[in-house]
Amino acid sequence: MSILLTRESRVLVQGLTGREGSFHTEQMRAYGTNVVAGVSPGKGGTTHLGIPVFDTVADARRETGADVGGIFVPAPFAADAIMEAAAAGIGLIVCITEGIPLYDMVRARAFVVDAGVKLIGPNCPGLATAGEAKVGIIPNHITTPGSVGIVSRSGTLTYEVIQGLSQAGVGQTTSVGIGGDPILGLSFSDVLRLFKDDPATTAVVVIGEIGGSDEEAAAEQVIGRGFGKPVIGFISGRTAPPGKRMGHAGAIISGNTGTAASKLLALKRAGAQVCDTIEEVVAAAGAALGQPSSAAHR
Amino acid sequence: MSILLTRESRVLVQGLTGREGSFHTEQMRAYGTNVVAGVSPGKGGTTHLGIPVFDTVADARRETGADVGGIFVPAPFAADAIMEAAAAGIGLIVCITEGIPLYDMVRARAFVVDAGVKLIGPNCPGLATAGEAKVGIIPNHITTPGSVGIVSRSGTLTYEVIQGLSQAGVGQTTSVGIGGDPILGLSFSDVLRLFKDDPATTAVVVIGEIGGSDEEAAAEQVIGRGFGKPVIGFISGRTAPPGKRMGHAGAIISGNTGTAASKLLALKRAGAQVCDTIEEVVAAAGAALGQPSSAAHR
Amino acid sequence: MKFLEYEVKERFRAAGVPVPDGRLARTPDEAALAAGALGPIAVKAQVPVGGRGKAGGIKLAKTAADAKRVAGEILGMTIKGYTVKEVLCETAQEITRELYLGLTLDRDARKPVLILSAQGGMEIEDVAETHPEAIAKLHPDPWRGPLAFEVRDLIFRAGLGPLQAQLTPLVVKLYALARTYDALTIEINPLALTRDGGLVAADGKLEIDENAMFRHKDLHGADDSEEDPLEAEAKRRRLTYVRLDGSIGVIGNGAGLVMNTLDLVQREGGRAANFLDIGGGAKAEVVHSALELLASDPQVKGILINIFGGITRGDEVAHGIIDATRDLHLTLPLVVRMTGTREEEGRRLLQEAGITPEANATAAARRIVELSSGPTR
Amino acid sequence: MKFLEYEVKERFRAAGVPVPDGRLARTPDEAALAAGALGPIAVKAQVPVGGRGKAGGIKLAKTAADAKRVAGEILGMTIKGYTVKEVLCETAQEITRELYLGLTLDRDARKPVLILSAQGGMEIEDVAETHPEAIAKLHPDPWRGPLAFEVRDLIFRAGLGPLQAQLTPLVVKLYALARTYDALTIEINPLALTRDGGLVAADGKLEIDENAMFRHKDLHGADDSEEDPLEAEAKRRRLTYVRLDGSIGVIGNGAGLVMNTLDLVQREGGRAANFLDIGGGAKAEVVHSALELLASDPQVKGILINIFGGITRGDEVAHGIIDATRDLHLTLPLVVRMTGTREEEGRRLLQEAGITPEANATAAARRIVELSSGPTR
Repeated sequence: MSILLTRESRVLVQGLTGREGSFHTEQMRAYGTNVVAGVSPGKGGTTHLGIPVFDTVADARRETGADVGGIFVPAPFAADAIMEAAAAGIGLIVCITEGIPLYDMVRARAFVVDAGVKLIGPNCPGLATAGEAKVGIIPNHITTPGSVGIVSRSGTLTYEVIQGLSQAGVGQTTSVGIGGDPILGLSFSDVLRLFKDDPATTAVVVIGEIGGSDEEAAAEQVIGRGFGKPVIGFISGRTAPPGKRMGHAGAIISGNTGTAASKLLALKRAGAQVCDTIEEVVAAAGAALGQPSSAAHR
Repeated sequence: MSILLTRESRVLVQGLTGREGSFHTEQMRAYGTNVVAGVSPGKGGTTHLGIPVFDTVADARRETGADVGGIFVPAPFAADAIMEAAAAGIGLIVCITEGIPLYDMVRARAFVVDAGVKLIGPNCPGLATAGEAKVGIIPNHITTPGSVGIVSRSGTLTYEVIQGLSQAGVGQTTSVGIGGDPILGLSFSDVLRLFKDDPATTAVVVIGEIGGSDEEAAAEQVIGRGFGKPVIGFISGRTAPPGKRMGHAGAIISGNTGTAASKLLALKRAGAQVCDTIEEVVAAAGAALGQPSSAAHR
Repeated sequence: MKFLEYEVKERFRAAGVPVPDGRLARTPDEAALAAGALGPIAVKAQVPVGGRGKAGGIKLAKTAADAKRVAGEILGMTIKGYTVKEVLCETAQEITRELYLGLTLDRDARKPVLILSAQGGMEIEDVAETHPEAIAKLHPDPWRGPLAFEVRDLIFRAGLGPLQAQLTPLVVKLYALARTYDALTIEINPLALTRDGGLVAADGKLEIDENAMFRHKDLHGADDSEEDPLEAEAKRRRLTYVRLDGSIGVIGNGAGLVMNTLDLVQREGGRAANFLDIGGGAKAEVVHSALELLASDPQVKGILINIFGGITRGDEVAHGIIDATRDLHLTLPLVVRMTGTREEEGRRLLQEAGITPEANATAAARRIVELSSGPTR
Repeated sequence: MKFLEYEVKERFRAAGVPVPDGRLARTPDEAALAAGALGPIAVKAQVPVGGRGKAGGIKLAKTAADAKRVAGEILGMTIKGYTVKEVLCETAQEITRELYLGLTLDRDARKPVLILSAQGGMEIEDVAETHPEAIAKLHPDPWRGPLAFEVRDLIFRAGLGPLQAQLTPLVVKLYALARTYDALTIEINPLALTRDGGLVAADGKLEIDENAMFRHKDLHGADDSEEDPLEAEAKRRRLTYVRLDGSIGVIGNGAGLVMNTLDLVQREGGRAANFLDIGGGAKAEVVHSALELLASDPQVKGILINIFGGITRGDEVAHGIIDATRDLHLTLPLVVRMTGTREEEGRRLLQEAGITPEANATAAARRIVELSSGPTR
């Protein structure tokens, strides 16, 4: 009925007792997410927001059967938190933390790959399966259940699309913000493969940005090879000058790689419908589902 | 017809152009071993003893199809040589080198395990499949083809047993010196499992020594669980005092572990015939093959 | 964080990477003294940008008098906006061959990559286009680092087999340096083969991951504040700011959203003066500070604020905008688009202050382009 | 290679492992000065063996006069054969709890193991027997080392959760020290929890892998030459020698073979005076040196040489034996068993020199026991 996350998912929060962890855990629960445990080393045995707190992820998993983890710990400790979750067998790890050092993340990623578990992020808004559950910081009130999947590198632009779709009456299955860092867990390709196999998702919106070549890889290796569902693509940063880092460590055009033109071309060649604005994206998604395109404008 | 090594094995020698490498490669060839390549970084493209020399193991393997490697490089470079062979996909690595630092070897061992290849040694005499091929330094003239397998931690004591058997008319399939260091590749258990599955081997001699608990592990996990062939066991160091390191870094009795008594008891319990002297070992092996036991004495 | 050549070489030397003998000089007389001590020297401008040689920032001096003269020429010159305040005086090398050795992030492989090239002395990107066969790469395992046999293989693949014995430890040391300093980029270019057969780092580059600065509190990088005072000021204010060449100041939250806002401005016929991301959860003070920065830019003819509140709260943003317009006596055209968390409160506050928020980003972009129309170039 | 407590603590301090303030004293007056500077101190004999406390090698001193007196008592005393030449004078600690933290090789796991115990101050082997539940172990991945979350888990398993924030970096530092020094064993025992809540290494042990000494050429360990001059002399001669308590000197090639020779001697009713392995490929000089060493031992009443030549050549060994018997005017009973590479040449040389080799090891052992019969104790 969606990908990665459902209302049955048993969610654990690393860094639950911190300011960000507390705030967003309350938001997640308000959304309907089944938060079963928190981890804060040294606070094992206590409860926070009525949630049992454990010293280690292994303890938390053993006691509560948690299978999805959200990470809200500060950057210097976040790579360790990711590896702890992976070592404990948490199947889906969502790391919201921004500013993790490159070498920490390179090692954590290799660790996660070795452990055979899934990582979303870091430096991402997380994911939401509309009307069921969310892990991360996507605003609660903007989602609407439906049949469009979203995968995006940008946080706020993801919100734009979700809100635009919802306001146009176009609901979503799962919205996944994969994050803007150069070293990431799941890639566009990984998430698109999941959408491809999800019967509830009937169209997918891909929100890319300049930098790297993940959008091109996804276009060539997934969308262009019999994806079987309409894909609507959008790339931000068309007017960004080369060599200037646009906020995200990942958003930089180096030489001839990472340009919006190359990404848009790859998406087009793969059969995706590429759009110039978020409004067009919304309209195209509505049209793909057979709704009158005017419904996509407010 | 044997384990690990046959006359078809294509052997590569790392450190071929060194003094030890040259000498023992000539011995190996004299024994009949198919030495197809040498590796000496910087000497690629030359030949030595008529054998083509390569800069890297990967080159050598690609060009010659080498599948077994013998390592005769000095201790400071030996762990790297082991890893190079493992990374290049050499299926059986035999490391003769003595004196490899502990941490180097701990890492190299983990690397070899990850690569899924076999390592014999280090600090070992290597192995010989009687009448077919040898990799290492077991003296050429003492082996005789036959049906007894030998696995031993000691080098010279292995020679004693091989010579004793040969002189008593008892031939061998493969003799394997697994080495005396605390961090090793193949263990007694590993080699015994191979002998168990080798139809040509009808009895096995196990030459252990004080230190560690590999002999106990092999007795309990392999010999005692339906090994199906006679096993003759011998342990050296019965009179060694606790706490004194007997040459090998491995040969030390610490507290209650690693004593000859514990090893002999474990072998006995597992159904092995334990012997007090090499002469008894020879006699027992002869008897196990149905030869008159007097033949085991000269 | 970037470093000047002499700072990089100090670190190379400490790590056992061979560098030429050298002394830093801040005056022509100091350069003359260096030449007296070292013999023939190269006098090299210390600026945190490439292309010094072409710009006349590197000159040879055989004698102390020569050194004084050329140092006098180089000190004080401006190279790509940087004034030369120091020169590095180095023993002149008899170079027979120039190689390249460096480490950078390979985004597609999601790992750092060691790059060795038999063609050094130029930008590695150019070598990659003109002589791809001269470049060999190694992606070390993130936990194991480059193993000796992998490094030898790299060297043989680069066609540098005869230098293997010297190069192997150098590559291992460079990687260790990269790890020690959390280097995004570390380069020895050129890595010079000298007449006596030795290898020496003739020039070096080091850039440290800003995210890892908590591990390197003792480090102070080169003063790479561009001559552009706005970028320097933005850095002091800890704002994520990039200077562009248009006339419309843009503020937003989130890199993707801000980039998209730039695109929308251009689509509507305008050009942005900057990229400015206030990040997630920004307080009123940050919005205030961002507006103050843009208001100080004479190039800016109008300001567009685009906020989609997730962690960021609409009321906080509104307070920042209202306070700033008042405090700064802001008269420039200002267009605000605001949605998301505490949208209602924020919109109400703005309307009470006489600012009518636009309904969506496209409309906002169109409006600011209309309001600030006027040629910037 | 082993180190004295004060040498270990110098390395702990350099690595950021907290240790008490301390000064080394070689005279009672120096100890008095230390007490003057530090206040109440513990005066600790510096010898490379355990059990100092029981032997009276550690005493408290409140005043300078006390310190002078107890240092006078400790300096010059003999502990397990070692004469005390130095004392470490350390600020006396108010210890509320003693823990154990160490690293050693776990042979069965084929990896080093970190051991943390809530019960410190005694030998960890004893704790393992009496309070196994107080011990927690961690086998770090050889490439990754101990990761922070694994270390926290270790601490929680040892029941030391409340100390987690302090202990985690300490464990990581200890492992880094072990790697830096190629430590076979490294220990903080006791790791003391002081009244003010801090952790301090009250005593420390470090033993370095001899095989890794090529990486540590700058290190000089404790002078652990036992009072037994033979073991010291063997070390100087680079012979693998272990002193035993019998009367028959044994020389052989290969650890297993030599151990087996000791066993055979005992089986035949004798007792070996030593273990001496000349290793593989020994030249005549090594054999000569080994014989010289044993001949200098008054306890030795006869010598048995057992050689199975693989790399080792019979003729080389024979030359060594013949030269040594001549040079040393050796009159002790000597039995040689020799087989393997160049067996014929070796046997011929020996026979020409009047030495008849035995046919096999058992016969050789029997023969030397017969020849050297006579009580040694």
